Amino acid sequence: MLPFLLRRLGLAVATIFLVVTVGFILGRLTGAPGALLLPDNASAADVDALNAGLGFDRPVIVQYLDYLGGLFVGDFGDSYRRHESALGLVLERVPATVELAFWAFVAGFALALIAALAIQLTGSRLLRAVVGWGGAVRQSVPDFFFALLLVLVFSVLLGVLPSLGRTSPASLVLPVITLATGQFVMYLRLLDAALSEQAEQDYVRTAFAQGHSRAAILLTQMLPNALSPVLGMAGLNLGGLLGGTVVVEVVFAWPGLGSLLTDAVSQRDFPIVQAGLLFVALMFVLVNTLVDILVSRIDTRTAHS
Amino acid sequence: MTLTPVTPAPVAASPAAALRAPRLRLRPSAVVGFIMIGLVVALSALRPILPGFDPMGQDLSRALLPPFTDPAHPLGTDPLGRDLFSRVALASSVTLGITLAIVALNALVGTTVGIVSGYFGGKVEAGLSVLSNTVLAMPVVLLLIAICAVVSPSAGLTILVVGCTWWVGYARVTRNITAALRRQDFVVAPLTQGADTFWTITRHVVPNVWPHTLIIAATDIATIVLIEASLEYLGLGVQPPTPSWGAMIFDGQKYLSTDPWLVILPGLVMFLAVAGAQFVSQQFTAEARGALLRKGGRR
Amino acid sequence: MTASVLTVEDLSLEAVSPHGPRPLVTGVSLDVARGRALGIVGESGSGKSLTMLATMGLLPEGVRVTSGRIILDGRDVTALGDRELRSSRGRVAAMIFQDPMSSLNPLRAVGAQVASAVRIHAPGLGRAAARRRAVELLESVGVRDAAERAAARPHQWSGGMRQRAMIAMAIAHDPLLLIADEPTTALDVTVQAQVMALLDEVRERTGSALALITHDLGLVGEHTDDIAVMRAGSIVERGATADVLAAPREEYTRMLLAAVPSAHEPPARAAAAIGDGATEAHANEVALEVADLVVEYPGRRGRAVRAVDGVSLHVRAGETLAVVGESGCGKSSLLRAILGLTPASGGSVSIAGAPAAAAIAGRSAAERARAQIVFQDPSSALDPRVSVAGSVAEPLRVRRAYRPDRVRELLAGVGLDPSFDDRLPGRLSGGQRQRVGIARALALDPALVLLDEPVSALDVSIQAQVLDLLRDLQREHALAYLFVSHDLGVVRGIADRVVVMQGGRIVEHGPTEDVFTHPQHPYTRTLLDAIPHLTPRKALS
Amino acid sequence: AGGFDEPTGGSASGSAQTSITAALPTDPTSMDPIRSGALVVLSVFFHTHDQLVKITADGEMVPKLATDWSANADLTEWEFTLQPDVTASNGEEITADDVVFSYETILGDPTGENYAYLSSVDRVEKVDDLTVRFVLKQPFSAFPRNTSLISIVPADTYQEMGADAYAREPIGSGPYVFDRITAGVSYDLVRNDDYWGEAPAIETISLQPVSSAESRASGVLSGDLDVAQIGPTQVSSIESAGNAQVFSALSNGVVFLGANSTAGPLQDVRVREAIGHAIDTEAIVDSLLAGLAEPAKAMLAPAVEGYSDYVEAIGYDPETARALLAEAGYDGTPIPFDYATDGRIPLSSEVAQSIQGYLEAVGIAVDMRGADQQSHTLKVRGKEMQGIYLNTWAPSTLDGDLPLTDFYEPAGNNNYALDPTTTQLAERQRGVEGAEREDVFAELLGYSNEQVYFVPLYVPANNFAAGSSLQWTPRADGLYDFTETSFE
Ligand SMILES: Nc1ncnc2c1ncn2[C@@H]1O[C@H](COP(=O)(O)OP(=O)(O)OP(=O)(O)O)[C@@H](O)[C@H]1O
Ligand SMILES: Nc1ncnc2c1ncn2[C@@H]1O[C@H](COP(=O)(O)OP(=O)(O)OP(=O)(O)O)[C@@H](O)[C@H]1O
Ligand SMILES: [Mg+2]
Ligand SMILES: [Mg+2]
Repeated sequence: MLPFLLRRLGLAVATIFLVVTVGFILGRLTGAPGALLLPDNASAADVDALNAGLGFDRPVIVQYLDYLGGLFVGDFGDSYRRHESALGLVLERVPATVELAFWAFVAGFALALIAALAIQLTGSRLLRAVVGWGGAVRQSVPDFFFALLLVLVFSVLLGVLPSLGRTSPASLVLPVITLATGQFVMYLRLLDAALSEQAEQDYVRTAFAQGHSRAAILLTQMLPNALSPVLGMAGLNLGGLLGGTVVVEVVFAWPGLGSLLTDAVSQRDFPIVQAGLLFVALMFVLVNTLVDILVSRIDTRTAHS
Repeated sequence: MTLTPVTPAPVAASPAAALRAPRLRLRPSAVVGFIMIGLVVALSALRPILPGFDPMGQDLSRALLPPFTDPAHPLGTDPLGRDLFSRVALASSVTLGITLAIVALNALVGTTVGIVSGYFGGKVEAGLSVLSNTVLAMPVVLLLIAICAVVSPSAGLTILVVGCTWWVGYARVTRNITAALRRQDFVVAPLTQGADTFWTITRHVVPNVWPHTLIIAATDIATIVLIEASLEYLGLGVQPPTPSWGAMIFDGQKYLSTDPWLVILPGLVMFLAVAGAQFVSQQFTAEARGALLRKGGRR
Repeated sequence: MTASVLTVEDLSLEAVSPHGPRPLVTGVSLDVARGRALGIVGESGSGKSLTMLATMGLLPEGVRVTSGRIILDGRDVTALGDRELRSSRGRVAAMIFQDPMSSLNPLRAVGAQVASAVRIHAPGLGRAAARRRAVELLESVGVRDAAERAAARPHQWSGGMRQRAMIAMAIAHDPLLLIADEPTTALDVTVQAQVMALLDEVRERTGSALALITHDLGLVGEHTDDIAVMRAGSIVERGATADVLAAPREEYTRMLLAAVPSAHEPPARAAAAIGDGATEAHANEVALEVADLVVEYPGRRGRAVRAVDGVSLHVRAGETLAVVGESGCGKSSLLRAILGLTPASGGSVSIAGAPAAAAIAGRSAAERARAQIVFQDPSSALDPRVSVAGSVAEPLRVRRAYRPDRVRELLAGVGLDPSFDDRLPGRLSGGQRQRVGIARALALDPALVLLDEPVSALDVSIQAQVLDLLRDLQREHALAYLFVSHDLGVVRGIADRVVVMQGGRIVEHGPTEDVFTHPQHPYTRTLLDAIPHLTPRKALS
Repeated sequence: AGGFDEPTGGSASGSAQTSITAALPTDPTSMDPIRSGALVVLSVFFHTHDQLVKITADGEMVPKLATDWSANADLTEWEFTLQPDVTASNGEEITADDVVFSYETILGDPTGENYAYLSSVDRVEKVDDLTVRFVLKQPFSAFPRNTSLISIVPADTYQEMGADAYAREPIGSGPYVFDRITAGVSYDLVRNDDYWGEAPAIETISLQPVSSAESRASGVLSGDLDVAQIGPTQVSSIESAGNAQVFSALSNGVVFLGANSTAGPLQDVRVREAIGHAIDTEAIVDSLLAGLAEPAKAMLAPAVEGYSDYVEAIGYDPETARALLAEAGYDGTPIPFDYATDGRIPLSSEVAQSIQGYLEAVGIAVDMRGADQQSHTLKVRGKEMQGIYLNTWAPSTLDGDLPLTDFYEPAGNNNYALDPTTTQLAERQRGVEGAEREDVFAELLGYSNEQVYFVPLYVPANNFAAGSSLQWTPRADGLYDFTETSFE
């Protein structure tokens, strides 16, 4: 176990190093932030002075080394705009992001699971068609648009749910629905395909020959076997959600990481960008490692010796 | 029967068999899918043939005409008084081209990475997983803003950038399938006959993997259309006044409450394409066979 | 009427295909009386498996009953509802499937699968108790260290062990009728004897009836009361086993009997091969030389499992070396290591005099083509998406030597007519798949062929045909065979020399006749004693 | 405000509502008024801090912390008399020292975000406890307006706490005090009952950043917001909704086309003039902007000090445009056209496309180059434009000085022409007052139109959706000041 963990750790460090490095390079390509920080009437000299004050006049390699040095001690510097610790600003957003990501993921996956199992159990082609069409419709409605429709119905017309903010558990409902239904289709199709393949396997016949019920075979045998390809995708999505979900955050004024990061990118607030990138990379590495471990536990065959 | 849980069972339509001419038997859902996609293709093909509809010609005095009110603009006009029918049609060809190119590139890169890491494992896999995670963690927005600071935006650039960054899903799924396939004797059999790895991968791994790639690709089309739209919003991709579905939907949202057809029309066409792709892709996957849990085997 | 457990009346099955229905089984009638054993023998692909699957209500997709009735324990299976079917499966009738490799859930621990078979009709049983019972069952079918091995997943078990697990599941509830579809195909004779004894013992204890599908007429002779001979979808001869074996009425049955290789007598033409001109020229060339080969698998907690433990052997051109030994003794591992598919962790392999790299990646294409393998598991050996002809054509394509007529020739050689060319492996019977595998291995005119149970799923007539083919090819091209089989009759018929393996080591080694007539090692003696006799010794009381 | 514990919302029944929830278009940055220079933050500071003067909703300059101000003859020294007995919410007295401290701190850091508003200031002096003197580097008639942007902090408290701590718990002397700051979510203020001035009617204010205009509109409709800025396309649907009202008022900004008159075909004034004549701003305003704007004649909005009625618009005249192009021998070389796809200018992508359409119609080829707002701004600030570009300028001081400096003086970001005439005129207006100053402005703006260094397009309206019972006058700059707001 220990060598395994060590190897994983090595990979994680490599990933994160690569992310922060590429992030740094890309950031520098987009230009210095000075002009965006000062009012329109600030002179070019003021802007240059500010950029110099932020260290942008040094050779890139020096800036990079300085930044790596800061990374080691967990110091990303202060946000250019908010004059606060960038890491602090990022961490401040984490609870909201995790909350949304977790529920959206659970709801989306659970919904897909229930639908896929129902399709297999009832053997109903009608149900599959209905769910399939519904999913296709949802897929072709952009999240942004779908969210606005939800708000229109549940906040404006019915007035039962808040349209924005993060003040009560009810605030979660609409953003979660938006995200969960968006992911539902992907999970459903992967699950349905994987389960259908399992249905044709010989071991299923063996199980039938023993007298097991369809439900039991489905739940205890086919499902675990069908999960591994789906889990890979799920881990990816969860990682993505944990990195923030810009559109939904914007529509529902949800104070998550996604909008913070996107704003920081466009405003060239590099300390936040870099702290955020580090966090997002960590999330991806963490989730994907967990998923890999899970998959290799379920399906020992996918593990390379 | 095989040991792989993820290999579609050999019975009935394998993709290759389904495509072989005389055996081709389309499922009803695939027929519907083909019709839907056909409509979209017809729409984009029709536009240049039908004269008199100009997707670019502005006339502010005829802005925001609702559909079916003016024979010169059968589907109405946009806020600049441009003909919506021809814009949707033009957008269809533009978007289809870009989307398909991106999805194809994604599928290619992702499936390649997935198969290579699933097949070889070890260091190769470790390296590729570092690469995947890096690509994943990198916000596409940052990437594009940075790239556009250096080169000027174009459709080709969008295709290249999105095509090279949105592939990790394919890689994940195909990696696991490949790793399982690798334990099957039929995958190693050609090696014993002198074939190289490339041979066995292309002939035995790829055909068993690509139906899964197809599922992801089909569901990804919608995502890519929307990503393309949000890039439009950053000033990337095809430049106005050339329309794309995504851009039309994004722009139309501002008029959602007063002139909803601005969103509904491109949305509808996009729905046709997205849903059509889903249904067609089902033709090639196990679920297409309707392989439901057998009722104890009796027919 | 004497209570019949199973009565099949005029059963017809057909396949639904794009080209319209294709009859598979026509007008089959069978009867298995309580406590009696019926042997079903016949040509590969004649519909034996399908008939029995229909009995369980488990026909595969694409096959349906067109007429007839199946009365199981007084009830018509074709009219039963889901729930009734379920309660009868595993209790009234239990089935041991032909293909043990895929019939187990690849992802679940074997023990857990057996335990769930135990619990299904004993819902009151606790988990722990079910697990204990599962271990007992596994032990009772001859799985050693069952308690420890129960946690492993099927791919960590050898083929024979998997088959034993299947049997353990089937006998969990002492069913009225046991349907065994080639239950011992993958088993060595000692285990086969154990398993058959076990089946007999279970039947004696519970009075259950047996429907035994097999190619081994010896088994039929020893363990069944009645026999049904099938060919091309119908039954050609039925009767008491003793009568039919002693005095077959049908031409086909006579042919079958004539084709049975015997392990008890030296083959008539064993020596004939030697002395042939072609062979002579190569007589001293060593086709395969294995020295001190060690194969290890990573085991639990980092401890390696030695599957092959210092094996040395050689095969000369034109010679057949048979490897026999109990299931799990490392035969398949040895073959895979020779090819480099599972790189050996020690020792050396040289093929046709040239040392070969441990891993296949280190061998040149020409080197690889020199040694070919017929995989033990015919289902995993064929790409489910590639047609029969495609599979056989592949090695030719690899070597850029593809000719359609060569493919046809190879397939005809193993008895597959052109109608098979376009079929996918899923639509083949077990024996048909195995033959495709053989044809593929021979495609490249290799110098050395590693045959891992190549005829285990073949009925004796086809088996004889295939063995003849192998012999002919050997004579023509001075082929060297490393032949793994648990069927000692086949071994005695084809092998020049025999090595006996046990626990990864070679325990005995010598010319075939010497080994068969003067076995040195006690294990070899046990093996030979376990061989079933074609002449019925004694029917079950 | 959420659905369960709805603290605010337009649904108040019976007695008049006393709390207001308003949406901010972007997340405010630091809550330290010394360091924070982004305009959106002023919507907070107008409530929590005092500035020397205040610009009212209709653009008038009125006393706030300063009761009175005057300049010396050459407009280089300004003296402000302060309100006596002003205390910050923590009791610290606000005197000339605090004013001097606030200004000096800003002036001490030329890279600070507020420095640019004070770049004309040489030094700040305390004359006595209630008098502060600003000594300028050169004459500046509109200087007091700039002080409306600078919030005064209690010097001792600020220094004691340090800037970072202060930003977390800011203390000012305004009519409201901070109740709770939840960055990115809400900035909650409660009425300061010890306020020295007139007590406002609203008791609590919650300012919440909501970046999507669509969400702001639906937030008002659903009652989650009481007031929010919306885009021109949402106005009619809010109006027809029944439970909300719309406030529209012309803004202080001008949307214009800038031109790099030093490169390519644009070097020729006739080509630039043709561009000016090619665009039907009237139609854009009426149709695209639903009438929620007004065609601009000059580079200043009517609400802004310095606007002159006498400047002649360039005017829509496609025939002349074609003629001019022919005369100039324009050969169809595409002219790069940079614009932000969204951001400061509502519907900017549509506006850009319609301009493109108009230009194309007279035979000018354009090469569209959209970018996100920030990238566009960087290009503007880097003076990287190669052709024409869409831009806007809205001075929060409601005085023409800031934009015209930027348009016509050498350091200006939008000044590609570097015409000495404009420089001279722009400098001259600072040294004069009243009608004389207006004349200088008129001359400058007229000259600019003649040379077509810029094509003024339109003055957009600020549109707000609000609950139907809100009684409020929106400010021209779109910022919030709820001190005179109430509910029916
Ligand atoms: N799912 C299927 N669809 C169509 N045809 C099938 C299917 N399964 C088997 N067959 C065909 O039905 C025939 C009978 O098959 P069956 O498996 O019963 O043979 P068998 O007698 O058991 O042969 P073997 O001894 O080789 O196992 C064969 O010709 C086979 O090709
Ligand atoms: N991939 C593997 N991982 C771990 N152990 C394995 C693996 N493959 C085989 N083994 C173990 O190695 C031993 C030898 O297996 P092998 O398949 O070579 O047996 P065999 O002689 O071919 O048996 P059979 O006649 O039943 O096919 C067995 O104990 C088996 O459990
Ligand atoms: Mg069979
Ligand atoms: Mg074996």
